Amino acid sequence: MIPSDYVAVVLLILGGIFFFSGTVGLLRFPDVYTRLHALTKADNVGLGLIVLGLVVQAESWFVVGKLLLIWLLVLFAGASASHLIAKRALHRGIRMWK
Amino acid sequence: MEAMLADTAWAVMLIILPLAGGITCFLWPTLSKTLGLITVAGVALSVAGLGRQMMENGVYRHAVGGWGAPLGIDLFADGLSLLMLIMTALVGLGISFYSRNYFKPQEAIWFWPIWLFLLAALNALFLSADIFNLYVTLELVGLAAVALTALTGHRDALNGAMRYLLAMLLGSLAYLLGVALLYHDSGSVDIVTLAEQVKPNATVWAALALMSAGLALKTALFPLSFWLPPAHASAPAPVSALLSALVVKASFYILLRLWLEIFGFFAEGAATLLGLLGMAAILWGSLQALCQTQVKLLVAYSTVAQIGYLFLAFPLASGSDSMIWGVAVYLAFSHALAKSAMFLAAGNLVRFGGHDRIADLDRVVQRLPLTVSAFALAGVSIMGLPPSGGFVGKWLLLEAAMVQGRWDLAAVMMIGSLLAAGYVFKVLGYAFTEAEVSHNAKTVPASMEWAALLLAIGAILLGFMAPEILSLTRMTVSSGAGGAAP
Amino acid sequence: MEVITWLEWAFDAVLSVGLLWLAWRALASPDLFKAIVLFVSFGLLMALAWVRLDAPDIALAEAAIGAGLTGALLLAALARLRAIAFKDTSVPPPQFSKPQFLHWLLIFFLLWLGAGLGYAIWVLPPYSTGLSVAVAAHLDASGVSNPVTAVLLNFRAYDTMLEMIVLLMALLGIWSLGGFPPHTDMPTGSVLDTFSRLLVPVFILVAAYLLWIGADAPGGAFQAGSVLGAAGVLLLLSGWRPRVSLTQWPLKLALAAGSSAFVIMGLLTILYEGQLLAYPAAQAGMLILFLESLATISIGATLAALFLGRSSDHEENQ
Amino acid sequence: MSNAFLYALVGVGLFSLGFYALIRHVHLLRKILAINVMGSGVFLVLVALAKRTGSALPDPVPHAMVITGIVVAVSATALALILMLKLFAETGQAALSDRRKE
Amino acid sequence: MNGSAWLPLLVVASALLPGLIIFALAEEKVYLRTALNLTGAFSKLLLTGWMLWGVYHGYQYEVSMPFLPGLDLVLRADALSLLFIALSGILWLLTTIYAIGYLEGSPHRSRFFGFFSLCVTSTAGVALSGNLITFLLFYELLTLVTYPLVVHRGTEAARRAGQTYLIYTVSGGALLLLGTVWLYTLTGTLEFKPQGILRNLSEENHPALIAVFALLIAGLGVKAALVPLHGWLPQAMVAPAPVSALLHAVAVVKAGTFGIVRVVYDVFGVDFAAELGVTGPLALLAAITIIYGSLRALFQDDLKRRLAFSTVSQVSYIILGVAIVGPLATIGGVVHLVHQGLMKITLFFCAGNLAETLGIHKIHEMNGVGQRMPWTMAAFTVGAFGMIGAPPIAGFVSKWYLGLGALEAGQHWVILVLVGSSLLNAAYFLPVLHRVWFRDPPDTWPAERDFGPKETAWALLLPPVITALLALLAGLMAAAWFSPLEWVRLIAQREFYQP
Repeated sequence: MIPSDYVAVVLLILGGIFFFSGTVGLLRFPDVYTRLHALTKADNVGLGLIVLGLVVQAESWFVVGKLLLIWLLVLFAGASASHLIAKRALHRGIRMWK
Repeated sequence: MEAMLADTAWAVMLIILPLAGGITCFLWPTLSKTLGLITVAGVALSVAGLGRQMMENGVYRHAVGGWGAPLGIDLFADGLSLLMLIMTALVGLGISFYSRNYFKPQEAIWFWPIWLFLLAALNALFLSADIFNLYVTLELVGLAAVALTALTGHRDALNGAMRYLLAMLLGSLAYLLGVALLYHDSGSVDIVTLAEQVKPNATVWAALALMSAGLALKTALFPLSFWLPPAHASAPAPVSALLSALVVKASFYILLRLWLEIFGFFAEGAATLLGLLGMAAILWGSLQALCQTQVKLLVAYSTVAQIGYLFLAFPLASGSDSMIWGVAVYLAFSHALAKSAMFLAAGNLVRFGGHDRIADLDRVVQRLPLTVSAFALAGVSIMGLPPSGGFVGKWLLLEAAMVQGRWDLAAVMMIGSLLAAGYVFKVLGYAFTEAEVSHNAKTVPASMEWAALLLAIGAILLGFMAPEILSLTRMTVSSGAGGAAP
Repeated sequence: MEVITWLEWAFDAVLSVGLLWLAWRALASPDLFKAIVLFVSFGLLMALAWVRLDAPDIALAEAAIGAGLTGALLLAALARLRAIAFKDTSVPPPQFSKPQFLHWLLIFFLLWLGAGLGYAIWVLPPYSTGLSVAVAAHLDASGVSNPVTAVLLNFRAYDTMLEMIVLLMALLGIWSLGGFPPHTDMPTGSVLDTFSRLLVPVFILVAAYLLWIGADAPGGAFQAGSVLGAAGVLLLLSGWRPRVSLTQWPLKLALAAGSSAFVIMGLLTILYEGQLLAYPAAQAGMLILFLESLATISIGATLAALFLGRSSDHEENQ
Repeated sequence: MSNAFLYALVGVGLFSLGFYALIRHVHLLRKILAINVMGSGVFLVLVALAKRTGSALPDPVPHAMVITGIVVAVSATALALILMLKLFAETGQAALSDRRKE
Repeated sequence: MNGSAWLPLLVVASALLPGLIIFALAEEKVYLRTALNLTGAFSKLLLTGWMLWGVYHGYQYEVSMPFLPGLDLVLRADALSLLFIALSGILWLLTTIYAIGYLEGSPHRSRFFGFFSLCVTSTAGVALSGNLITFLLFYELLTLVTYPLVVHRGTEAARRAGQTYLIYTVSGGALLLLGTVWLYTLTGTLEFKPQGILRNLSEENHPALIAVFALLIAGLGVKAALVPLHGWLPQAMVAPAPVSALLHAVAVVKAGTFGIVRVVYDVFGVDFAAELGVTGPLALLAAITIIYGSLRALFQDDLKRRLAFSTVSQVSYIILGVAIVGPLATIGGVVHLVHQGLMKITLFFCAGNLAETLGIHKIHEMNGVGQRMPWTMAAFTVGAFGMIGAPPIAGFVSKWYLGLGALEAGQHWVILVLVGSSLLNAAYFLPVLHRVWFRDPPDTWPAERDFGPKETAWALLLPPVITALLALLAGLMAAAWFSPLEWVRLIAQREFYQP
């Protein structure tokens, strides 16, 4: 297990923790807006850490580019999707939690 | 010219031509009517070319993509498939000739491309020797049939089409699972290699059960025939003729091909089950047809009954040599001609009277003599009365049943033909009565009446060509290495 | 035979249970919208399962078509269902049609069926190479190095030709029925516009990349086509409609491009090579790429048109 | 190698589950979902058993079959959806009606 | 094999072609239709005469066409078939003339005459068939073609009568088909040969052969109106008079009996059938039919129904003659085929005349009709006496030979049946004759149509008189060389009892 593997394992575990917290947030939060908040924030960071973990193990720069592109797209998609869902929920008249 | 004619791959033309025709009809809808008929005529010519080619050098085999059997897909045509191709071409010609002025303009632009794709899929199915390729062709045939059934958009048509689609998809998935099991058991999807490698173990039995159930559902064998009457009765006339004559026979042909090559050797038990279901289909279908009040429903239930006859070949084949499959294909051919003539005649009656209630069909025989005689001649073939193809088929089946001492089959066949006489004459009986009130009827174009009559006459003439056709069916792989034509 | 660690076993077990549970919940949930959402997530889990079974091509196709497009179609259909009915269909009509007695008979039959099939699979030999040896032997002659693309586009190209026709047939079926009922176009916010305006070029780029890489690595016509289709769906969702002049002639040509390419290729190969779809060995790779690109355009256009549902010439003779 | 059999059995499970739902449910949309689940089940069986080649590379032919199957499934689903919608527009309920309006 | 082998085909075509052309004819082309009908009838008579002369001198006329693998459609003219063809030829000509007169001005005549000619075609086919499969083909065709004639009137009663007609005849056809296929699987050939084809079959399938015989006789018995299967005949009387005259007195009923004669003589061979012990029950069944038919005829008030039941009983004479193993009984039975045809068609023609000119359908309305229509009633009387078996008329000849045959074969109970049935015939014909000649006519007839000086149209009057004359001649000139009796003697000597 060369040093880069150790770094990768640490990063992946951290990413896993962020994902786990995002899921807990999803289950525990009272209304749709806060759940959206939890999901997008935690999962994006988690994904970032996992992508970094993989980048460390990637063989060629081309693969690194693809991984970063994936992260960028998920970020972009997550943001606009949560915005649309929130707008639609407001439009449907779902009241905020407090 | 002779040499060029001899070696062109007619079989491939049979598939490429309708596909090209369908795509062109899709791209230029305005000329779809004439183009459609020309394409179908072209298909008929290529079937003739293939027939002549096979007469000279026997069984036809073509490795698509040049890769050979286990890896690539093979096109294979022996006597049985040639007969089915001839059937498709003839009935297709009749129906195309009929539907030139049956459909309203906005329906016609969709009818022709879908019909040509269906024709291509049928030809591909009858030529294919690869069970996964059969799945794809079956799916294409099914989707095209559903799209055509729902073409008019009426309530019953949509209902019938939906039920038909779900039944068709269920059948295809069961068939595909069977293909998966067979492939993973013996490592190939080509029928010839399968025939050599398949040994009766648990997986093969499961595959046999699944494929037979799936194909029986698509052929509407008795307990699984719930979807056929509403779909065939509510579809437009040429489409219900297509469905009853050709589409139902496609899945039967696959079951027959599988039984002939792979499963036949060790599946006696399943064969008797299929025979039992066939017998039940004959009785149930005929009885249901007897008590229908609408012509198209009556004819649809008659299809259910006549399919029962085809399945009687399975228990008989396990006993004697493989001549029985030739008889089954011959019966399918004569039923296709007769049933398409009957549905087209029923279509004329519905267009003429505005309704298809049997009780009010009177005075038709004076206004539509050709249509009623078409219905009568087709009825003769369905009943199996002497001069017709139906009679010859039933005679040969009866003979085989008697030789093997299968009295139950003989009895059911007799009862079946009696009930068939019942429901055919139920319709014809009303055609002769005198009605006081005269209907404000729309005239039926002569070409539509002649299409129905020519198909019915074909069904009768088939009776007189039995020896040639049956010698054709004996031209299978087993009949000699190079398949020298007898 | 590498050692299967208990971690992989655990993952497989969780994934299998997850698949079955999700499928059961999707099929049994009273609310249609929830059923569709669960079905989409089931599709994504299926993509994961394909990855576990070393089938990256299928994972791509499943994610794009199986989960993505089918989910979009289902959601659009549900929306249109509710638009027509104006009443909330969440109140389900009688969910189970058959009487109770049949219910248990059905369950018994299904258990018996499942057990029988399970046993049939269980007795299969643990090792059987199937056609993989034959494919590997002829791979270099097929013009591409990705075995799945080789099978799809060369060894069994005839299947793919018929399948292109199936796709076109589905569209014909929909247009012959007069297309989906009109979908009320909600005013789209600026975020969706920017989102789609930014993403569509990326989609097209990814599709081109998938098409190109298909020869050697997982990718190919279907995956690229489905990504193009997804781009089309995204555009349609964000309110963009093709100009009328565009929907007449060019759309039909695009739709029929793939299948007519195969048919013409078939004709040419019959005339020159004597065998249907037998590419000359030297140009096999180039011909396959040509076929794949046309197929991609055709699949993308067809999938988008499936979603749009209205036929162009349907309007003008309405 | 044995996870091939695990996924194959999951495939059979999905097939039976879908079959049950197809027969039991009245609403057409659920029937269409059931058909898709059954399709996924069959594809799972096909691909799972393709992993038994002993080498790292699985057997590519079932993979090609499944890709074709997926595309066929999506076209069948699209056709089923349009039929359901037209039936709903015509009869007011997205279910197969047994009685035939004379 | 000299002589033109195409003659049998020409005979069948001579009836088929006019039929097909008439179908296409418009309704108002009366003269063209009549011309076609008559030329067809005359050409058929000419061809039959030619073949009669040819067969008499030993020529063979046969034409065959492949139909099934191993089975051909064969048309062969032998002595027996020519007898039946001659009978149907003459009577077709007369009935056509009668039908033209009878159907004056009624609708759908093209359709009627088309099916009429097709019916005669199938009768010719039945007569000329050389093996059982060809016989079956034309036998079933006969059912198909006579159905539209039975329902020609178009009324609800006609439709229901047609329905019962179909139920009987189609199920009869099915039984015949079953028997034929079974026979084919047993013997491998269905050819009609003078001494039958079953002689060389081994012992153990004799029970099967008895079952086959039962099936064949049941199938043919429907059209030959044997007792349990005769239900359709009285009901089919609802058809117009020419139909009930030609079809139910000559074509359909005779096809059945002709079939039984073929089966007993040319398939089983009469001695082999006797060995099997099937001729006894057949004779018994025929006897029962004779008695039952006559009894039922007693109580019928409608004239045509009484004649129908009389047909049921008279036709069984032929079967009785066939079933009694012996040359004389055979001659009696087969010659009765011709005699009964002549006499019965006379009676039906007269019944048609009464219905058409005076509107009389019931026997109690026939008081004193002799004065009003003397010629018709004279023909009726000749026919009636012939039926009873009074000496000069043909009926006596066949009963005489039947009696002789019974004595020769030692079946004395048959004499009782013959005497009893003759008495019963007298019982149901004489009161009618008494009412016709010795009662004074009512002042007005139910629906009288006057035809000026003649009692009725000549087209309606001529045929019954001619057939009555023929019946008289057949009886008086029985010994002459050209009489039907001589021809039947030739048949018996050449075909049935090889020396």
